[in-house]
Amino acid sequence: MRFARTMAVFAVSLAAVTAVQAQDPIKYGLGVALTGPIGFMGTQYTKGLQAGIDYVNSQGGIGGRKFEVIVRDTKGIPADAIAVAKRLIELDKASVIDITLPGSATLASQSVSKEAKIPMLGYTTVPAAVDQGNPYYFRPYSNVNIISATLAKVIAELPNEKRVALLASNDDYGRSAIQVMIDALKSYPDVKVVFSDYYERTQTDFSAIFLRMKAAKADTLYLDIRYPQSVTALKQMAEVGLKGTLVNSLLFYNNELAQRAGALLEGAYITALWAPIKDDPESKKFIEAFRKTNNGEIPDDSAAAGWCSAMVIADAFKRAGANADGEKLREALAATDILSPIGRIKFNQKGDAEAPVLLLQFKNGAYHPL
Amino acid sequence: MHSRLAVFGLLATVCALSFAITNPYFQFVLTVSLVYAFATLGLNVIFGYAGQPAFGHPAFFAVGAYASALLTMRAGWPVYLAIAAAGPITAGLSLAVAFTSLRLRGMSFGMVTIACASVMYIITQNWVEFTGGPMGIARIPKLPHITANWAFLPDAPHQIFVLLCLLLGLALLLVDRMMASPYGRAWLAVRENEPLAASLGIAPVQWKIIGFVFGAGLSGVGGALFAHVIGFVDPTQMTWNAIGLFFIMLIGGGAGTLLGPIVGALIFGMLPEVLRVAEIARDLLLGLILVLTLVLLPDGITGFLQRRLKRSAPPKEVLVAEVGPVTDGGSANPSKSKSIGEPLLTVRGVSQRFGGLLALSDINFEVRRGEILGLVGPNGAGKTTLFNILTGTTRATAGDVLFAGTRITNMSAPRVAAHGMARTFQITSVFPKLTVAENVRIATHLWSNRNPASVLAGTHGFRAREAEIDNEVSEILDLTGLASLADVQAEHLSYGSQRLLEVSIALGTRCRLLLLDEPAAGLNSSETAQLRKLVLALRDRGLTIIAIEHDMSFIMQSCDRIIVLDHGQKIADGTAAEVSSDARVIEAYLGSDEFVSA
Amino acid sequence: MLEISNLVAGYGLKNALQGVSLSVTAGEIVTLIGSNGAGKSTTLRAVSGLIRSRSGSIVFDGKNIFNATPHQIVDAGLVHVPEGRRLFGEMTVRENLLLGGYSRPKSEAVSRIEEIFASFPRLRERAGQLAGSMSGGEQQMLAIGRGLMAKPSLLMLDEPSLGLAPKVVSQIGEMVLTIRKAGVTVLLVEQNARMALRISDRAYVLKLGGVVQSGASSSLLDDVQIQKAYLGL
Amino acid sequence: MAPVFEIAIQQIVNGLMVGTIYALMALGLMVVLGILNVVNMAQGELYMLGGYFAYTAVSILKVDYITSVLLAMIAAAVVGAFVERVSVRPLLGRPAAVFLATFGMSLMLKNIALLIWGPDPRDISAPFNTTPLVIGPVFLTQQRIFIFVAAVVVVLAFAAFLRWTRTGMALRALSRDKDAALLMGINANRLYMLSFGLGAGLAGGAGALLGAIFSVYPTMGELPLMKGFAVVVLAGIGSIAGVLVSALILGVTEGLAAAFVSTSWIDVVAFVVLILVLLIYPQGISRLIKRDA
Repeated sequence: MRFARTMAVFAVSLAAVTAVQAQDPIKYGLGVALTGPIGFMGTQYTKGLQAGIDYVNSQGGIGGRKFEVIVRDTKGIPADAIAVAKRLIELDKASVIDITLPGSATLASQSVSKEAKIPMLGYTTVPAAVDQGNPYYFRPYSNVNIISATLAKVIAELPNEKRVALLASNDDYGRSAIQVMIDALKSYPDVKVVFSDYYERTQTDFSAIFLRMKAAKADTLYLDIRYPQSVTALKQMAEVGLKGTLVNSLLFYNNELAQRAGALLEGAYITALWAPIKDDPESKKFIEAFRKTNNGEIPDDSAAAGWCSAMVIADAFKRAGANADGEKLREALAATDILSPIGRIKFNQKGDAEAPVLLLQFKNGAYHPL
Repeated sequence: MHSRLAVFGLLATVCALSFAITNPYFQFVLTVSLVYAFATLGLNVIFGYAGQPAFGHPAFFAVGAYASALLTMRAGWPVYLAIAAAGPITAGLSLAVAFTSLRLRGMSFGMVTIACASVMYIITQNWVEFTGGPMGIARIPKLPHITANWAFLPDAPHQIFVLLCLLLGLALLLVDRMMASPYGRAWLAVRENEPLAASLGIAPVQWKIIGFVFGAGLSGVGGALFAHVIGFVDPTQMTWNAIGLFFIMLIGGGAGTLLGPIVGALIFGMLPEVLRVAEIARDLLLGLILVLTLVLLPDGITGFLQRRLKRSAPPKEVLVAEVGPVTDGGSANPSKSKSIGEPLLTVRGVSQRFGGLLALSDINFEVRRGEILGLVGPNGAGKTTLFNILTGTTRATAGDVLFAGTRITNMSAPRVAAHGMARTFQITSVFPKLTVAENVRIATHLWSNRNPASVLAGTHGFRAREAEIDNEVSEILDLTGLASLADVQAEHLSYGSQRLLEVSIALGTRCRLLLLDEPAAGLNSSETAQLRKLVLALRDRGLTIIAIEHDMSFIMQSCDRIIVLDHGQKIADGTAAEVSSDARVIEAYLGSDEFVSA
Repeated sequence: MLEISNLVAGYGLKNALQGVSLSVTAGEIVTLIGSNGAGKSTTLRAVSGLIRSRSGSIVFDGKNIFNATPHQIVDAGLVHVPEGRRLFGEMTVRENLLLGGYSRPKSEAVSRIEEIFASFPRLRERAGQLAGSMSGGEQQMLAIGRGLMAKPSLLMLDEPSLGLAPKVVSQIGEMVLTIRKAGVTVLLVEQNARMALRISDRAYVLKLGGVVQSGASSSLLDDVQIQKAYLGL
Repeated sequence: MAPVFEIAIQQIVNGLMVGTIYALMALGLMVVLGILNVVNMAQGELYMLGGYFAYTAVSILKVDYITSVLLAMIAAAVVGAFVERVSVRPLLGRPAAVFLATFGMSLMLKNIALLIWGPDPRDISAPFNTTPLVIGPVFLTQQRIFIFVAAVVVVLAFAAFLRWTRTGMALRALSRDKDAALLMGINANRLYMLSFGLGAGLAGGAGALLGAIFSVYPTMGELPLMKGFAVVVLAGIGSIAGVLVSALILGVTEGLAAAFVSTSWIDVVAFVVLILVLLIYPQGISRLIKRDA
């Protein structure tokens, strides 16, 4: 089952490589972590992007030209991502590249896009991604600053004693999430950060961390733990008797998590880039298109990011013309102003859309928007 | 010499090739492969030449990358200065790793180097303030142009390419020079045969550390170049994904050769990019290619090509030394030595206990300068154990050994060798993969010029000493009759010639006392006669010799004096005639008469 | 029973054996004598498959066992008790014996241990003791007993008297005769030539990897040639 | 009781449990190292496959959890024997080459797992009550107790196998003195394969046990492999008790480090302990490790 699906992705990418240039499509070069520890996120993003490109092509493409996605696996290794970016630009002749996941890969490959003057996307919420002095990089998603500011405000308004414990993954994303969170909380004098630490992606035992949080008398818990590690963590939290208001970023929005650890999640505040409970027309369009190409599967936030990337690029080409060069495309991208499932996308000076995040609360076994 | 030409030919070709390649992606892949070559070159020193399974060693590539990135970005150093500094910095860090890990040997050593690589990975991952943590370091300055207007190298990629080729050529010259010096010879010696190396004064651990650190320095420079070529460094460069690739490159190319690491880096460095056609099944193919290479090309691509090019390579026939000029040299006079002098070696009350077994019990004797002493006794009498104690291979349980006035009791083997004692081994012990001449050249280690500055600069003094070594090697080979086999690999020699080679190796140390452990065992009668002549000739040149031997005719005809050991005790000490008529000796050899048939 | 002809074998590129030919008939005790490095042990190691031979032939009980694997040779009923005994010192006497019967079904091996204990009562006393903690003579007894566990039709003993006191050496000699009485043919390699020649029927003298002399042991016993081979007198 | 002590006690208990899993990994590595004198770099992937096999057995074959662990051990053992046949036997006598060949196998197995099961983490659903038992300051769940007991049972069973069965004796004999073992009529190739299979079975069992608490994904074996190495080098070859003790020491040290230093540094603890021990007792460790390449 799974194998068939993977082979399908494999076949699609192979087909992409060998595709005849009959219709001379516009090439969208995607370098993404399909294998390695975060391969599953990269796979979701790729599916979302492909669904978006398929949708655009089904609407007739741009000026008669269709889009083609060239997918290359980076294993999530930055050095690999640099080689992929070079290859996508110089060999595959992509008009736009997208180096997605992890953030360090997006960071590393920006010099390639800058040198070749080829516009670039790349799904990451790490703040530094837009600070690389690369005018060709655009981020049509939200970022950690916005997420943290949202959560900091939630924390400040809680009736708790506001003794906050922070925990995030020991990688590019988690490191910046905690840093930014601490900064954001500084503007609320009655909030005290009593504990902060990082866990390993490979970590299996959280009980020491929770014991220390308990010893620090934390009552507000910011836990950035991804599913399914999050299920383990929530169970262990209950095991050691740690109680407190859960305040979380993107990672606790997950239907399977809700099913398996519902009771433990009760009352939690959660931010999400996007969630399928959104019922705006753009989201509906996205869900429908995605389910059509993916056997009825419900998309997640990574898939939504992929879809948005496709929409932003299609829109830019629509305005700049199908034959636009890198510079023209960059100008068109800078002038982007579209509606998407994650909201209005309009880039600032740094090329950051600073899209808003969704704030949800888990109550009575379901996610509710706030 | 041949391979050196091939290497520089290859580099020149690669350099020229860069002009044929215009696509920046291919240029990039080729450039990165060239940079990898520095690391494979460094890995080759410790893994290929010194033969140590330093599995974690490639992590030093990333260390060099971090060092140079931090120096340029935090301290504002110029790029080229930072690259130059990355070498010594990496070498310094590797020294700490070498000290902790090289106390172990073999696979355990390999595992500890992996542990050290993991520690470095975790430190770079977590020491965010210093290393940037998992985010890595972005926007590292690229290699700057040397000059804006090189008429023949107009664009930047070519300039950098030519520059890298030049630097790699320089690194190759460096390695080549080391390999043609006592350093390289010591590494090969440690790889080929540690106990023999130790008996020639080459302290194995010390030389492994030197190789480890030197290799790490080279890898560090490679890593620094890498940082400035791709402009980014992060901790994933220290994980197994990266480390494994370096081993594939080195082994696939051919470890232990000058050409192999370069060929491997160029071919296998590009392989992952070529395999992109397999997309997410890439590791499947990479693993498969790795296993197939190991099974089908045991000495890598270069080894395979060499065998294809000259089919003659391993001689089928076992080569035998011709009877050399020994007959003419010296007075092959079987009579007693004329000039037996003062005691050179004094053994006092030496005992050796292995568990409950008393292998040697209170052995006392003296050996005088210019004497040939025979040491005989049945199997298990303790003869070789005594040799091991004299040469520092085994520690005695009790007793004292004085050599030329110095107390050498329980000194390490290399230090005993430095005092002028050399030995051969009961089980033939040579450096099997090296030629006869190389075998003997290694043995000159103790009196070679090992000053690193002289070696690197190739000073007059160094070259003069190397010439002296060459002379001495050919002299020794003339003496032992191996001159015609000087360029044959030792493992291809006949057994008898290998025995002679062992003696030649011992002579290379310029020793005063030579211990021969069953030199005639397995030799036919003409070889034995030749050996006897050689031993007598050596005695006449002033060498003192102790020989363990079972071949009684050899002992009776060569030795001035004979000591008989049995069950760890000295049971006789005297001339051949005295010993052979001793009743205890005959009993020890033929067995007791007590047995009554049932 | 065992027919070796023109056997060439050695280590690395050296040929320690340069065409050894010898034969052993069922019920005999045959001994190989010769100086160190003559190729006695190498012959046994080549026969038992521990080293690969280059050329020649080895036929045992009508089967070609040239370069067969050691376990095939043991299965065929040819067992080699190596020089230096090579016991598993950290295992008990019983465990050593059990391993000796590895080629036999377990139940058979267990009952065979009782037979060995019956012939070597000393081993029964030491059954639970670690092999490495026994005296040299007892160790040799165990090594032979371990070899007999596989119910060999031909037992090859390499230097059983090595490092043993004279009194024990004579016990070993008696043991070899007892083994023969039990119907096991013996090929004996010995440095203690007198003992070996006294108990054996025939002998081969090896030198430099080849047989230089052979004949009835009694005729070789007082031969000057033998003295020469050993002492070079 | 002061909270510091409560955390310490809880972490010591947790460390003991983690230690038993390390012991399983280390025993598998040790048996291969002791008998073939090679390092099996694919051991981590056999651990990973154990997890996937248990997952597949539970979710597709619908067997119960304990059966799935046994099935996973058997299946992993079969894969281990295959790894031996393909990437070890042709290279015997070249330990460094075997090391790299098994590394190649590890790349392939990871990739194959990815192609079959996909990149998403999988969960093995195990039938355990999630309410923890509270004994003084210590919290324990049924599942953790089960893992601890199961791992200890497997270690003891393995020790008993080596100690009491004839095949176990043959394995020990082969690691002590290869020639003498061959003369007993022991088929070395078969035992080499068996030792790889056994090592793989142990790793597979560990993967199936832990996979039920934590998720199963293609790269999950990398860290346990490293921990296994550390334990093997610490313990030296030949002593199961030594491995168990070293593994427990390592587990507890890591647990305490997690409580009092930082969780992001705990993986360094294993290696720092290893290096410190080597610095202080280089002779002791070298003496324990009998055979070298």
